[in-house]
Amino acid sequence: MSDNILVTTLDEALRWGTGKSLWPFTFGLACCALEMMSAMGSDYDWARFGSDVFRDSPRHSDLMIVSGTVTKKMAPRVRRLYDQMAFPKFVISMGACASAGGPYVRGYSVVDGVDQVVPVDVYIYGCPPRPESLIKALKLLQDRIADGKVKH
Amino acid sequence: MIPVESEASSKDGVKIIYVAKENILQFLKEKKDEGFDYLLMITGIDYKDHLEVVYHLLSSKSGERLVVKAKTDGEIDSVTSLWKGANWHERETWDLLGIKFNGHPNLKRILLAEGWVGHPLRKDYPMEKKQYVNLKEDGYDSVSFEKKEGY
Amino acid sequence: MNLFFFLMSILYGILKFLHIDFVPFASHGYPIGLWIAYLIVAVVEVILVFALAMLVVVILVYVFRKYMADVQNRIGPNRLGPWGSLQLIADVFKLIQKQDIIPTAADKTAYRVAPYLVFTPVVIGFMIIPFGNVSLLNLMVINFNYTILFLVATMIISPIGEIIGGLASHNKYGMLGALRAAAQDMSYEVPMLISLISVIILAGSFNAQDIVIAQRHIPFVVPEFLGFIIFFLAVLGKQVFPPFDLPESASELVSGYTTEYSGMRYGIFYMGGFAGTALASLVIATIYFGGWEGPIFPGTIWLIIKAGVFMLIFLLIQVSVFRVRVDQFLNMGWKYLLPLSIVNLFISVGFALFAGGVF
Amino acid sequence: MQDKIVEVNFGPQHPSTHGVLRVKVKLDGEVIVDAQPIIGYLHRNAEKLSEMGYYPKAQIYVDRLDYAAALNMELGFVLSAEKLMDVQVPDRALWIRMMMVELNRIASHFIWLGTHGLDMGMLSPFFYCFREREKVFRILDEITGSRLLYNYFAIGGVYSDVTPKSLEMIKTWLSDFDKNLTEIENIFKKSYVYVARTKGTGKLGLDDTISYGVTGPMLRAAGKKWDLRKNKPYLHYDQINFDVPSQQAGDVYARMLVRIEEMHQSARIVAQVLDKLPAGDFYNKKYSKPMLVRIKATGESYIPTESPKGEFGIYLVGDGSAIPYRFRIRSPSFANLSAAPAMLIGYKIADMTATLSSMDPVFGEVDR
Repeated sequence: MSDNILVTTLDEALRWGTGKSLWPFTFGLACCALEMMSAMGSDYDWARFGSDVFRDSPRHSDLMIVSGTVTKKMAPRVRRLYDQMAFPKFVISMGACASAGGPYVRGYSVVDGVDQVVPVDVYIYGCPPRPESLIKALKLLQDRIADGKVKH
Repeated sequence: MIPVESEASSKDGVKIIYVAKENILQFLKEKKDEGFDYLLMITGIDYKDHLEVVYHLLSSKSGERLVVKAKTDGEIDSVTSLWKGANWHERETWDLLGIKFNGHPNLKRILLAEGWVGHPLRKDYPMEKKQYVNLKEDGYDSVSFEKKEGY
Repeated sequence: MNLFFFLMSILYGILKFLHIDFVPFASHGYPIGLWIAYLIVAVVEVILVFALAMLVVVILVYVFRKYMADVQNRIGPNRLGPWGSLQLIADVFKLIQKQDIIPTAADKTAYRVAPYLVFTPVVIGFMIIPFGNVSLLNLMVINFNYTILFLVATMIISPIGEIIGGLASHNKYGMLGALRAAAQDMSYEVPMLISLISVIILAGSFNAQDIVIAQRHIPFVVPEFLGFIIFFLAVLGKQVFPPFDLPESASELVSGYTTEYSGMRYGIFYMGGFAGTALASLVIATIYFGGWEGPIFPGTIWLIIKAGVFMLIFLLIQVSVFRVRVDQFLNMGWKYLLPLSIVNLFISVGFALFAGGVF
Repeated sequence: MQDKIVEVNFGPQHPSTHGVLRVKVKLDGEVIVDAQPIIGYLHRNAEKLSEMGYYPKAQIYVDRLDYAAALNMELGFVLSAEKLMDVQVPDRALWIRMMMVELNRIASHFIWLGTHGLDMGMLSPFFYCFREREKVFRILDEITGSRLLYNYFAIGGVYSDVTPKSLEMIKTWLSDFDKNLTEIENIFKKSYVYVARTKGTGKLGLDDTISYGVTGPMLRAAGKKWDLRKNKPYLHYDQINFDVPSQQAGDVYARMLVRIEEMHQSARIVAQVLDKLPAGDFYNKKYSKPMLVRIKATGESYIPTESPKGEFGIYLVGDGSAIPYRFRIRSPSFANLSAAPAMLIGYKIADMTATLSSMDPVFGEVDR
């Protein structure tokens, strides 16, 4: 995309900007949060894709990575944090727990899938997913935004 | 001396002492004075016809361990006056097993949301009945049995 | 952005009206046509300075990201453009289309104005820096006898923007951040001003250009080393820069006064921070390291080199220090920096009295 | 006067609460006058689910308790279950377990050190720690096939043997581990700001420590030389030389020193295990997985182990069936965190982040 930025329309340029600069929200829930931090770390370094600015306030961030189990008690808070983010905003559901409840799905206090609470753009499988998977998901999301397939 | 109802031994060789539930506070106080200064955990077991409260003690001088058990039908004296750490353990036991600790300063749910129905570690807790937590306007939780706004 | 240009033009008009002279064409009693010409030139100059400030910010953000990544054994942004240099463009493209959330509980006007209050003074500050001296033309937008005072006045405004932003957003973290900003501002402004006064005494002028010219033999950092240290620390504190980034400390107060800001308003805060760093480096280079004075190369290059070194030092500090606690920070300001700055003032007076001819 | 007190909620999402802790703080200016931790945002019903399946099945939930040190959690479970089910373990498996547990302890402490630096306002140590942690993870990945949650210890041994390649990896890693760690710890120890901020912060006296049931590095930092690996050796810790670090002050700085020294000692243990690793089976052939789910157990057992956060053990009660009747997790972070108000009240907000991170709570374990 970066080669023909000057000749594309404004709309595409804006989409390009949105996609290539996804500032993630520092939002760790459970085990997957550690793998999310590993993806930040020196070895995986997803700052390469423009996501190096981890923001602490939901208002500043574009990308919420639901990293871990969403419990019944936490679910309304996740929703509230999602509501606090400014459009355009995207959600990656990281790992089995966030996507479908994972090993805890039979329990009494776990939401079986964060998509009941917030709209999800990309799901990642794995328990926990390796950092490579998270980077793959980020790339996938970037490409989809650039193609205009994600509307928020 | 507080009478001991019966004694047993666990698989790892720790003595288990059964005490009547009325005497539990006195008995633990005695044991604390004897050197069992650590309260590692308080937990409960649901034996369907009765509940049991289990106290794990540790003496940090000798490294000796002791398990104290008391049979109860849902109520027992709180030991928060002996150990500050008992506070959360008792709250958790109340939360998950529904054992009421008399004299506890703040016996509220700790792990589950306020207003949750039932005590999930009881053997007769209905697992198929799903409960949902919602956030009220003032920031507190409310629990309902059907999905509401936000889900 | 329109509001910004509008404010700048008005400000410039006021300056003109008060007969604060405009350098290349200083004269009195000019006709109305010339006045309009001045205004046009002024607007062009403002735009140029604004572009310069933005350019510096862009470069600084890029260097900062890459430098930080390098220190942390990472690569840093490298996908967009050569070596990731287009990353900030993408960020800006994203920020301008982000939803601009204004909390219902916020004080709306103050909330809207606060980011500009942080960013505008920094750009105005850029106008006071003498960027060089090419034959007859001074590369300096505003030049009158009291430019240093004017600079100080502008530097005082940006913390006020932070305070207003924090309080107006009606958020507890924002409020705490604003309170911290206020305390920090008060306790570090005084030592900064006093060490600045020492420089003024040595140079014998309130004019930035005169101060630079006064350093043609020896830069002021030599006689004023203590003052330089104090000024450096105070600027660090005033620009909310690590280790003194208490008002927006991430691990304590989420984001402090910027917590509720989203989109470009937050972006302005973000860039204002970097522009402030650039301005601080330029000011330090100007008043302590001889500004554009230097052999062989043109003056502008010397200034860029000197300021660049300080920008790198600021970045180095950012990646290699722990954050100071509030009470320690204020203690340092009141118990050490303030007395030391007064001592430094006496030293400077001594220099000025007994060795005034040297400078 | 009432107006001066502001109530602030830190969390459940806050950059420095290490997960989903929520601390309800009452502030008088910058000073904390009341702090109540509120937990339960990651309550994943591990105990209930473990009581619903066979004994080996519970291991996936145990794994996810302290996800920063999953092998330590597994160790507590398999030891307790083996005692309850009378399962013998071959010698080699015990030594392998010991090595793996210490490796994982180092990884866990690296996470703590990195995030601690982050909470103190410096970004770089986080990256250095994660770089070093990745080196440990590559070894664990080679042996267990997984990065974070391993499911590696089995009742009756371990699931796979250590390969010669992995032993080589450990040796090369050990050769410069101490040097790398010293580099990182000097960032902390030699920083004037860090020392000034942490000395005397978040103090918890020995009496309070014991009364709250606090264990692990926090107890050792408060002046008691208490380590279950020494005081009540399990596995083969009695055949190995290592020191138990302890400090007197009981503040954040002391905890930092204790944890860092523990990492050095863990590396020492790993080096000794490499020398002493005996040949033989790594798994008790009598107990394959289909066998294990048939074992019926009675009685109760609780084997305490020294996890990176403190005393960890699982209290198992069997009722004569193949399913645990009561499965109670003694989690150190839960007890440690209950002491938080005593460490927070009277200090400043900035101290709160330092203190909370020095407790090293992991919420999978606190909320279970």
